[in-house]
Amino acid sequence: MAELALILLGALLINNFVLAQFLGLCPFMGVTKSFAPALAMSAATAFVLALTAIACHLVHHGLLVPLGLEWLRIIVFIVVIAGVVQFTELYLRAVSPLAHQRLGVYLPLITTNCAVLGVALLTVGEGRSLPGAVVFAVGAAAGFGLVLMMFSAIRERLLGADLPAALQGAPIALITAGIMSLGFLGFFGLG
Amino acid sequence: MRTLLSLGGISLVCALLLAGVQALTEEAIDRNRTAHAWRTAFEVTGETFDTSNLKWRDEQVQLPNGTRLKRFATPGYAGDIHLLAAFSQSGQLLGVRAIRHQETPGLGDFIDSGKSPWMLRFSQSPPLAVDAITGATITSEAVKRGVQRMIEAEAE
Amino acid sequence: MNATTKSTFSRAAIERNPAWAQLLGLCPLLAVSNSLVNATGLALASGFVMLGSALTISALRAWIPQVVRLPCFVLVIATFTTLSVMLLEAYAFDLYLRVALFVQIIVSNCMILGRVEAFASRQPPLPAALDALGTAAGFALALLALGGVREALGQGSLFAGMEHLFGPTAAGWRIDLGGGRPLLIALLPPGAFIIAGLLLGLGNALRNRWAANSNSLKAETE
Amino acid sequence: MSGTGRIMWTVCAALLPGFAVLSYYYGTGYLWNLALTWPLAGAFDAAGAWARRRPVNFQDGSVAVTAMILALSLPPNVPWHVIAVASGGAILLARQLYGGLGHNIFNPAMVGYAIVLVSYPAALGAWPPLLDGQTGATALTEFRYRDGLTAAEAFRQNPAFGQFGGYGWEWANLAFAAGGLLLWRLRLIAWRVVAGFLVTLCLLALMFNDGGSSAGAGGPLLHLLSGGTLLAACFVITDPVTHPGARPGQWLFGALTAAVTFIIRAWGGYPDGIAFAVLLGNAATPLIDRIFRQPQARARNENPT
Repeated sequence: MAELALILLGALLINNFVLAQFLGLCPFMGVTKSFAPALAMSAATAFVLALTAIACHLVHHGLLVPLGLEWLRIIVFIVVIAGVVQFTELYLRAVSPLAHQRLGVYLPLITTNCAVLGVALLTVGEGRSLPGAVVFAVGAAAGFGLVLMMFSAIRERLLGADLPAALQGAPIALITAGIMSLGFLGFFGLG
Repeated sequence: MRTLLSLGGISLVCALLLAGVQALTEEAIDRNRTAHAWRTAFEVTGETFDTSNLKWRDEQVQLPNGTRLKRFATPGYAGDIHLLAAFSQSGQLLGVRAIRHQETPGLGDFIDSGKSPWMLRFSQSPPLAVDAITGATITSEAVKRGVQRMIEAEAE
Repeated sequence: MNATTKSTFSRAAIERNPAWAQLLGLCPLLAVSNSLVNATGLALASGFVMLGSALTISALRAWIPQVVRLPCFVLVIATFTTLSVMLLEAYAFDLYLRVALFVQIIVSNCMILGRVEAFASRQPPLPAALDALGTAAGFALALLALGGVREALGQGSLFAGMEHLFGPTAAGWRIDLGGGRPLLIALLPPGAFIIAGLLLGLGNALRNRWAANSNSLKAETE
Repeated sequence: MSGTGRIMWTVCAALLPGFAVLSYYYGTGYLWNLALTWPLAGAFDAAGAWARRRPVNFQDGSVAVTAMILALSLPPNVPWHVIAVASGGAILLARQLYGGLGHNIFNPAMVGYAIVLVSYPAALGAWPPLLDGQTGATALTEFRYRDGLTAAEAFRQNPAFGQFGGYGWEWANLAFAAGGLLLWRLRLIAWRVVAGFLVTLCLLALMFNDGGSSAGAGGPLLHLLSGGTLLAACFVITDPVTHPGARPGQWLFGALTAAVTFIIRAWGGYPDGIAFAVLLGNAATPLIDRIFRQPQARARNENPT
């Protein structure tokens, strides 16, 4: 139990996916100009992340390892991710058209979100158990969502600031992300 | 039908390419991975040796030439510092290296033998006589105490 | 080199620079730019994947059906990514250990998928290769700029550890800048974000000034 | 003098008791820090304002507050290049790049301090010994690594701990608290932020206090009276631009900052986590404001209370 808690905290805070591991930066920079899309993206990514972590774990230990085909993992995982995204889209459309309308645009983007592939590769690389993999994915998703929402709220506030012209947009966003990342550095060595 | 055929064809091209390179590089990759897993051990004993029949038991392993490797964890400033030590057949300490640790970045770097010669001093003088690093007393003391405990355990 | 090939290359490398102008491939850019050797390694691996995928897809473009084109592209990119992982692990293992995760995620670098979809799948192999090389060069330029600044600030050196990539002769390439008070933060994640933001801002400022100058020049001549 | 100016110079005055106590124990070390941070911060601010083509404004006193907090956070007699980097990070990066006073997202002094804390860990850990025969480390560091002693044994054996939170530091923290009380009486700081911070820190220390065993994280008094606790509580997290405006948001902000501080102190790799905790609290502030429906206009308010 304590081990699982540590995995969760590790993925959420210490090795935060966006700010310490540099994964998922495209959506982090791309959809955080205002709050609503950031929230939608967080929700969609969290859902897909958890599903792909389980699916990739099962495929890797059930199929690739017995066949001695670990070197094919990149191709297989990217196919699994594309499949999960497709499945999520169909499922959402059938169950909740409203949610599909809100999240629909963001779903295809998740296929090229390296955080999703990163979680799958890291889970397998560190040889986690299935519960460990699930907890790790949940922590990563929560950390991703938390940071995305904090960041989009900051960017909304920055709109009113008297910024130097050359820094508007992406440059000040990157600098802000850097100072947030400096705060997360305080968790270094925890555990 | 045509869609399926071309998709199959492209998959086949990719699979052939991959299988070919995989066959070419497999041996080199295997060699690199083994060498990496034993890198610290090779470094601390100063020689490379055949690792295929070696098994760790109770955090110890005996090499063919009689040298014994020991792993030991000592509480540092932030979490455990994992050490690897080599003892000669007569129980003499040959050397110590840090395998992994989470000490403060910048401050705890000196226990990586690649970044500082500090760890090399343990093969020359008794551990408690090694000077602590200014500003990182805690980490240095932790390593010194860890090495001392390993030597004491070895003497018993 | 005639004018069109030159402009295909330079447009891909500079005007549409994937990292600076379009903010694509930021994850590997920030993660692997803490030293010039890591930056070079990733630039070469990305270039290999970019060029290989563009050539393959351009050569096969007549046989790739429109409906399944994206899965086909991803399949080809993933193949070349796996190839680069294998080659690095076999022949540059030290470097592989440091950049492993980010070589593997080249596959989800939207820069490559984007160029392949927009250019290589519609053009014959030669222009496709030029465009791929230009994109890769632009990405490499960004990686090396960031890698150079971070290594100089954080380590006080340039080209340190090149022997992990180019063999023992490269050990002598290291340049020591002296100073003796390296700013460790430049090597850590916050430094990557902050320095990238400052460089991007600097680029914007220079471009703004240049645009203003050429405008006033135009106004004067008119 | 403008409203902001009066407030900021009052804050500077309220910092003086703490400054005096620390100087009593450490000699001129803090004076040296201040003699460098103040002109450097002023010069950086003027340079930044000039580059942005905005008026240079020294009377508003906000640069002075940042310089004083920075001087008091750094160890006494710290090398000049550390001070230069810290002042540059604080004023140029956290203040001028964001558009100057009132627009900063993060507390400038803490940005500068955190940058040098991760960049020069050795210089930032080098505190001059307060008593003969003691090593130069703060009470929090000593306590964190007391090598198997229970809390009571550690306090008995090592006079550097003083009575509760570190010889000398107890009085310095109380002096900062006195300054904070003054600011509260003058209604210059949001007391809910301070209360949320201190109450949460105490509660966490109580919850995880295992009666002072050799592995415990230390009791409430140690956490309140050592390190930068009260300096941060009364003068840093109360920076009105970087904490939430609504009342429940202020409690939440204080509690969040205290929780991160305690986590880093008890289990982390840095002796005192306050600077990192403040940055994370600042980063969460716009989100907290959003949740509690605080109007966006607050950041542009001339009067920061």
